[in-house]
Formats: sequence, C-alpha cells, structure tokens
Amino acid sequence: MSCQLAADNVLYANGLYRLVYDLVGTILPCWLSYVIAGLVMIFVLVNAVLLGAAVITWAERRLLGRFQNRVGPNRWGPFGLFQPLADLLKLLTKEDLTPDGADKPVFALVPILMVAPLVMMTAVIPFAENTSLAALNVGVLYILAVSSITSIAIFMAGWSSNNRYAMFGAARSVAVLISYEVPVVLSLLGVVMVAASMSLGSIVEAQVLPFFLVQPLAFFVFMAGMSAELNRSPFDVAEAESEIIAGYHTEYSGVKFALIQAAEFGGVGVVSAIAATLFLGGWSGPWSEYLGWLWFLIKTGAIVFLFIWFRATYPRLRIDQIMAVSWKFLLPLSLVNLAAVTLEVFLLRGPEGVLTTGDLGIMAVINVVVTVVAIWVFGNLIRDRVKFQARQPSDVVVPGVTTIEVH
Amino acid sequence: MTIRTEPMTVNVGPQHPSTHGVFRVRITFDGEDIVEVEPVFGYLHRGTEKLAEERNYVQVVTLTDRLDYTSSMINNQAYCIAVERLLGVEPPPRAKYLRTLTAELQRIAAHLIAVGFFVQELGAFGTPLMYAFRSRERILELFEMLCGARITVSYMRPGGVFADAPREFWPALDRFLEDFEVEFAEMEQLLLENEILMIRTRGVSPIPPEVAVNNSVSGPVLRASGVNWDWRKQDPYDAYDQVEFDVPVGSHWDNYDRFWVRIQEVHQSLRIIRQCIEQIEPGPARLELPLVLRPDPGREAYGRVEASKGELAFYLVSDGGIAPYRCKIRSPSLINLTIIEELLVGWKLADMIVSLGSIDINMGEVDR
Amino acid sequence: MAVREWAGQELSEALRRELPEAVEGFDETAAWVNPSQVGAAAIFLRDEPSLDFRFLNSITAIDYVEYFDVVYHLTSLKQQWCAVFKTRLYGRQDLSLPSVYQVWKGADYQEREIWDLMGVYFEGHPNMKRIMLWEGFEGHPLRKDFL
Amino acid sequence: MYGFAMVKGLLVTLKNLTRKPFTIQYPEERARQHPRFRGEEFVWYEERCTGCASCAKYCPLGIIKIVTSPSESAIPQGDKYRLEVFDIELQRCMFCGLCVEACPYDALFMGSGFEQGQYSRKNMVITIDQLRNAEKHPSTWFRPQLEGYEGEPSSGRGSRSIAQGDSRFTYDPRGGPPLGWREVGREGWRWHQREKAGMRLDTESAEQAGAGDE
Repeated sequence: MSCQLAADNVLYANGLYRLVYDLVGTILPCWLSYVIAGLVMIFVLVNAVLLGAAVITWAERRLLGRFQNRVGPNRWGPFGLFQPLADLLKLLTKEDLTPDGADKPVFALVPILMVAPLVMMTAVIPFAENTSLAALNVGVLYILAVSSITSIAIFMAGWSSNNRYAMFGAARSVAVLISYEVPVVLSLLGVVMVAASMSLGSIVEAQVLPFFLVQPLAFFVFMAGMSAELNRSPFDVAEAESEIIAGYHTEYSGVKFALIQAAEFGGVGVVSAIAATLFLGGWSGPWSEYLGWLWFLIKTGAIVFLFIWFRATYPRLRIDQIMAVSWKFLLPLSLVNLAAVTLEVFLLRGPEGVLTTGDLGIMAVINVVVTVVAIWVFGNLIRDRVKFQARQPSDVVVPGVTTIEVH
Repeated sequence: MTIRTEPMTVNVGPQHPSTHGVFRVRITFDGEDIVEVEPVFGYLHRGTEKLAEERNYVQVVTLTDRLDYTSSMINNQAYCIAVERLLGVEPPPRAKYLRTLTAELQRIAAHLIAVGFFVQELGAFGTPLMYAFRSRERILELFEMLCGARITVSYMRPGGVFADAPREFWPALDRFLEDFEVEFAEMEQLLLENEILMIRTRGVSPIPPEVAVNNSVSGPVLRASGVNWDWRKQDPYDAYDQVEFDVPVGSHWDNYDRFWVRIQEVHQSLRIIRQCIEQIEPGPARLELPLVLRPDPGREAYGRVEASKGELAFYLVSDGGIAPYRCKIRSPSLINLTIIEELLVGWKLADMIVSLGSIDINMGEVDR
Repeated sequence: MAVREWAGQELSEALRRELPEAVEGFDETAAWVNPSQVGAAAIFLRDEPSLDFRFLNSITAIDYVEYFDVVYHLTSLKQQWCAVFKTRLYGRQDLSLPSVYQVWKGADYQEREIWDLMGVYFEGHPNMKRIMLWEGFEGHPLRKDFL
Repeated sequence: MYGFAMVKGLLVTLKNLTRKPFTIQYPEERARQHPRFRGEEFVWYEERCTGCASCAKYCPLGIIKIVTSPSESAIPQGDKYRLEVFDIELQRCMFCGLCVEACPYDALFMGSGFEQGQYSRKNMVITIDQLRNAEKHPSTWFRPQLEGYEGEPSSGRGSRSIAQGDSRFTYDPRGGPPLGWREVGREGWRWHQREKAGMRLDTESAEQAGAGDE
C-alpha cells in the first residue's frame, strides 16, 4: 500500500519526513507510518539538540580557556573533543541524590521539562531549505510560547529542592524571564512586520538583506533578552555561582544535573539557531540549495561565539539592575525599533505591499542611525541614574601625605 | 492588600563558592535584602599563637607564612621586625631593601588576588581572575628563585633575609616589571571603567571614615574610606623611609573605591620596587645572629607593618627563653571584619558577596 | 614623619589629671590602669582632644600564671601618636574587665577572642561568647596551664 | 558614549583569545625549576653527617628522628656516631628548610623533586636506606656553594651585570648529574685531610681525592 501525505500538512515541506513516510508507508498502514516517521524525526532532533549541547559545552570551555589565556580541556580526544562525553560518563555514574524534604515528583520532572521545550523549538527551525520538521505558519509565535515553559520548570526546580539558594535562583529567574519576554516579543514584532510572515521559512526567504542590518536595534534587544532568558552573562543571576552557588539546580546531581546542563547549553544552541534564522538569514547564502546547512551552522556558531564572548568579558548585573535594564532600557529601545520599522514599512512598501531590496537598504541605513541615537539617548538616561556625588572629606585625614584621589 | 512576608535565615558558608575560605555568615534575609548578619569564625583555627609559644624565634617564621597565605612575605616581615625590636638589632641595609622589595612584590600578588576575586564575585566568569593569576604566577616564580618556595616562602629571618638574591633574580625582575606593565594595563582596560562593574559597586556599602576608625579598620579599606593612613608612611620600617610613593584615598567610601585603591596601590608598589632596584647597594643580607635567639627577659615588642590587608602586627613578649612567651598576632582580616554589619545590613544578597570581597579577608589570618 | 610613641610616664600623667584613681603606675612604654577603671579611662582617652586616641590597634592578654596582663595599643590618626596602657588582673578564676566595645567597636572580636582563648571575661560586651572555638569547649587554650 | 568601556573590555578579551596560553601542560612540559627550589626528597650525605641531630632539634615540627650509637672506629677520632635511624616524616614536612639551615656540616640538603606522591601515609616516611640510596640532586637552598658564584660580590643593581635574556642557571639540580659528597662541600681539601667525618667510611678514595687536590 502506498501513502500520500497531504500537501497542506505542516510536515509536508520536510523532505526527510516525506522520504521516511513513503518508505515506511510501503509496508505499514498510513497512520503507523505517520507515527514512525514522526518518531524518527524526533529521534534526530533530540540527538541534534543534545549533541549540539555537548559541542557547545566543549566550545564554551575551550573558548573561555583561550579568552582567559589558558588552554581549556584538552586531554580527551583531539582538542579535548571527547570531554563532554567524559563529563557525561562521570555524571551518569554519580549518585542521583534527592534532598530530604524535596517534593520528589516535581523534583524529578524538572530536567525533562527543561529539555522538552528546546527540542520542541527545534521543530520549526529550518536547518536548510525545506528541512524544518514542521513548516508552521506561526513559527515565531510557537517559539515564544514554547520557550516560556522553561520558566515554569525553573521555578519548579527551585520550589521542589527544599533549598534556600535554589529558591533565590528560582525567584530571580522567574522575575527575569517574565520581564524579558516583553522586549523580546516587541523586537520580534519588527522582524515579523518586515517579513510579513510568522513562518521561519518565509522570514529567511525575506532576508535578502539580513535583518541584523535592517533592524540592528531589534537584534540588540533580542540578543540581550535572550541572554537573560538563557541565564547567560551578564544577566546570569539565576545561577550566579558566586552568590547563590548554582541557583535553582543547586540540589541536582547525576543524570538530572546532566540533563539540566544539556538543557542550558542546548538552549544556547537553539536560541543561537533561532537568532541566526531571524536575523542573520538562516540557511541563505551562496549555493544555499546545497550548502544551506553549512551557512546555517556557521551563522549559529557565530551567535554562540558572541554568547561565549560576553560571558568571558562581563561581570554580572544585580537583580534590580537587570529589571531596570529590561524595563527602562530594552523596552524603550524595542518600542523605538517598532515605531521606526512601522513607519518605514508603511512609507516604503509598494502598492502590492512588498518591500524590495532597495527598500530594505534604505531601512538599514535609517535604522543604524536610529540604533546609535537610541542607545546613546537611553544609555545616558541610565547613566544619570547611577552617578554619585563624592562624599565630604573626613576630619581624620593625615596632613602631609601625598595622596591620589579617585574621580 | 499587604503581602505577608517572613524573614529567611541562610547560612552562607562555610562551604560557599565565594566566602574566601571557610568563613560562615548567618544572614537573615527579607526577600533579597539583608536584615541581620552574624559571622561565625573558627573553621581554620590552628592555634598559631599557642604554637608560636612552643617554637624558637626562627621557627615561628614558618608559622607566619601560613597566616595570610596570599601575602606570606609581608607576614615574615612583620614578625622579623617584631623580633628585631625585641632583640634591639637592626638588619643591614641590603636586607632592608630586599625585604621592602619582596614585600611590595607580595603586595602586588595579594592585591591581584583581591582584585581578581572581587571581580569574580561580581560574576565575571574567571577572566579577570585568570589575568590576575597570570601576573601573580610571575611573582611567585620570582619568589621561587629567591627562596625556593612560592607561597610558604620563609624568606626573611630575624636580622635580615635568609640569603641574598641569586644573580638571575635581577634580570628576571626587570623582565617581570616590563611585562607586568602591559598585563596590568590590559586588566585596567578591562575593569576600571567597565559600566557594569561601576553600577554594581558605586555607592554600594559605603563606610564613613568615623565608622571605619572606630571599628579599627585598617589597610586599603580604611584608605578607601577617605583616611590616608598608611603605616609605611606614618611609621616607616625597613627601607620605606628611603622611597617615595603616594597613598591612594577613596572619596566615595564604597566598594568601587576599595577596588580602585587596590589597583592604585599596585602602581605605587611598582614605583617602590623600581626605587629599590635603583637604590640597593651590595653588602651583607643578614646579621650574624646565633641560630637560637634569646632576647632579654621581660622585654616586649610591637612590630607592625602595612600588610596587603591592613595593619599586621606581632606583639612579642620574652621571658628570656628561646621561644616567645606570648606571640599575639594582630590580624587585619579579623579586625576589618568588625564592620561587617555596617557593610552588609540593608544591601542585597548580590552586594553582600561583593562587599565581603571588597574588604578582602583571608581565613588563614582571620582564624589563625 | 614617624608616629610619636608616648612614654608610659607621659600617658599616666595625662590620665592622672582627669582620672586620678584610675592610674596605678607606669613603666617605660605603658601606663598601668586599674582594672575597674578601664572603661572610664578608655572613654577619656578617646574623647579628650589632647589625647584623641580614636583608633584601637589591638588588645592582648598575657598569662603570667599568677596574674594576667591585658594590653591596649592605641593610636591617634589625627595627631599621629601611639600609646599603650595595661591593666593587671590577679587570680585565675572568674576574671573580668569592663568592655571597651562601646568606646571602640574594633574591640569586638578581640575581646571575644581573649575570652575564648585566655578566659578573661569582658563585662558589658553585647555578644560575649566564644569566637574561634565552639560553644562548650572546656578551658581556655592560650593559658599556660592548658595542654 | 555610555557603554564604550564595555566594548573596550570585549576587545581586551578578544586580544587574549589570539594570544598563546600562559599555562604549562604539566606532564609533557615542565615549568622552569629554580635551583633554590625546596623539593621533596631530602639529599643526605652520610659521609658528611656526624649524627649531631641539629636538624632534628631545629625542625619546627619535630619530624626528623635520629638514633645514633657510638661507633667503635670513630670514638678515638672523637666526632663520628653510627647512624641507625634517620627518618623524615615527609607527610608532615612543610619544606621550610630550617633543618638544612641548621646543619653545621652541610650534610643535609633540600631535594629538588616534587613527584613523590604516595597512596599510603606509611610510605611517606623517608628512611635512612632511602636517603642513602637516593640519586642525589641537591637544591641550592641555603647552600651558596652550589650556586656557583660564591665569593663574587653580590651586585646590587645586578640586572646590569648580566645581559638581558641570559638566565641560564649555573647549576641545574634536575638536569645535571647527581652530585657526590665531595662536590657539594663548602670546605677545601685540607678539611678532609684532617680525618673529619666520612674519612673512615671511604678512606681509599678520600686519600686519592686528597692527593688529587694536591
């Protein structure tokens, strides 16, 4: 028997899925081959995320090492490439501890809830032309919706651990996640508006000029917001190791810890992939029908590098300052971006409602200026808040000693 | 509607990533704000003062290495000055210069640690710390050249230093000074004006000078509070009366000033080292003293230096025996901790770690 | 500009002018103060502008078996001078001294340490308990009879 | 512009990314070890030792155990005891070097190794046989005669007297050959002629050496 996938199915666009579906469909009933083909794709995606997480842990440790003028892990395999494997083996052999007084089912559920949204997010990412598992026409919305599941998982971890540091981490994390959703969503609105679609595939195709040039402000806000949502430096308060030990996952050990780590670094990978898709043009590039995956990987890698670079450079902000950055800096910036893009789209688009490459170029020029001005204005507004007056000199100053004073 | 909250007591330490050793503070939080602080000490108490009463005057030098293990040269110096005052002897000038030089090298190393960990506690993931350790490594290598050990140096002896510097020390020192300029400038570029560091530390936990003085705070913390008190200036020991340097003083009394004062003191230490290299003359590096010292009974001496953490003093009392009858260690780290309440109460959890880092305690010295 | 160190006689005379009953005598470097008068002497030493000892360097106790000496090292940052005063406690049991915590808060941990290791109790200290050793530790290890 | 210093910071870390790491990959590479390095295994020259136990007395931790008995041959010569036990409890040693400083005959030296890790504390005691049989790579700690420029005036601004970059050590404890007891002595051949410590143990070669010196 032969099965035919309906052309309006969200999975239709994925060539690999159709291949598996057709292959299995020759011997099994259609509904079963639908499920089996789905399971095969899920297997591929889960492994892609976990393998990506492993590679990113390795890259992060190596790169942090080099940023810090040392070598990083280099003992296992060539360039230490097997280091994540060794770490995994170590974590698997460790005792899986559940603290006394913990809410056990919730505690055990957390690692799964951390990884699941990541894998779900990868379903709509186009790795190359026509390779997203589901070519959802509301892909951006789907990603935003699924990514906020993580905050629940983090709060569950903090709550169920019966540990005060974990509680601190969870409370901080939820506060951060909720406030950073707003600027991130607003920054993505601009992208959606220019691309005139919520489907990631169409957004990639709309990027004849990559959107990080067309909307640098949106890219900036998105990266900052995503750093916060991923608990990456300089917004890594939720697991600020110098303050609250490991934050929400203080009590996790063994396999659960491995999964949480995987979710964390996998998150970096997935978010970088999304950023690459939305702002760097995803798989588009020369010979994109053959090398699309390569462009995609290179662009994703570039974003991952940015994340690691920031982590290597910046100290952490305090929780109230992070809130201030979100509401007083990133939110106005995203609104400025939205207003600018709305006006430009309204004025520039042609009679049939399409933006040409020339229009995008004009937008890029205007928006670069807007970005510089907006960051300068709002940066100075923030700076005025953190200026401090020098205090009165004390009366116990010893005369006759040459001193130098801070200004 | 009012939300009912209840305070939460957390034991920060003795096992916590950033308490500088086995220090424990019992903190009561209201949300993230600190309401009550109670430090708990003693996890590293080794009874150094009692041990010193059972060892002869030279053997105690090895104990002083282990007080503040990030600045053992300065500990040696303080102890040797106390013993010299007890004996009423004066080391030869070359020994004085060698002591000054090594103490300043050690001060750079200790301040590098202080600054590195301060920024680490702000959340910079190891990068400034690694840069600090990169330079500190060179200093430790110089110490290894001088005396065969890197941390527990035991370099100084009552009456001088154990031996003159080897010949290869001087070119190595020159090379270090050359490279360190570049490396330290890099670190300053990374940190000194960083906006995140500024907003995290400016205005946080200011200590007014009156409070600092009343709490017997000394060292960079006192100077950051606007008091230009430096024992190297006020009571010059060794060769400090021969060299010129400035005393950096804070004007905001906050965490940033404490950080900034340390950075500036590194520059001043470099100045002192350069002058020492210029001024040092050939000569003996150690007084001919007997192996076992016996000061006159009934004598007492208070030998103090400006250590990297503050005023480090040894109060020695002799009963005429070969061991000190009483060896009191005035440890700056412990006494600087007196301001912990003024420093922490009312600030947030994140600031607490940074403020603790800014007074730069060392548990080896706090608990002794 | 070295810091001037007060001779014992000088300090004892300065103290005697205001607190004649507090001074017991002097030696080369230090003035001897009556144990019961340490609190009053401390307030005077800190607040009298011609003395201005606002900085307490250290407090030390020394066990001489028959008696304990407690030594206070003081500095005036403004006037740049240092002084030492001592007090002597006879006996080995139930020793106590008035605390100078309210005068110099820097005495906080040092007094606790002396209580912990030497067994000299400081009356009026708000938190007089062991600092280095745990509560319930028997004896005071820095005493000469502690093995 | 506010935020400019943050960009500067990014450039600093980027510059360091391209720089050669300053760390040393230990088993393959080794850090330069300085001749004064106070290393683990002690170097002991029985020929020089009189069994006076100065080292044991001067050790701050009291970890050196020496048992001697009068030796028949040496009693008339006045100064030599037979050593029966010479134990150094390495696990408590803090390598302060005071024993070396106390030794009046230059019989005890700090070693120059640092790879004596053991799995059992029992193995951390250096016995007299181990001391006798060990390869002798003494450190120059408190032994200026090994540094090879004894007698030269120590120059203050010594940096001028040596060309930049020329930091070759005059004596390399690890790389060089093991040193015998005659090579590490502070004193001239006449000292040995006077039948001091060690002559009795190794009379023939000592005489030859003495003759060679003449």
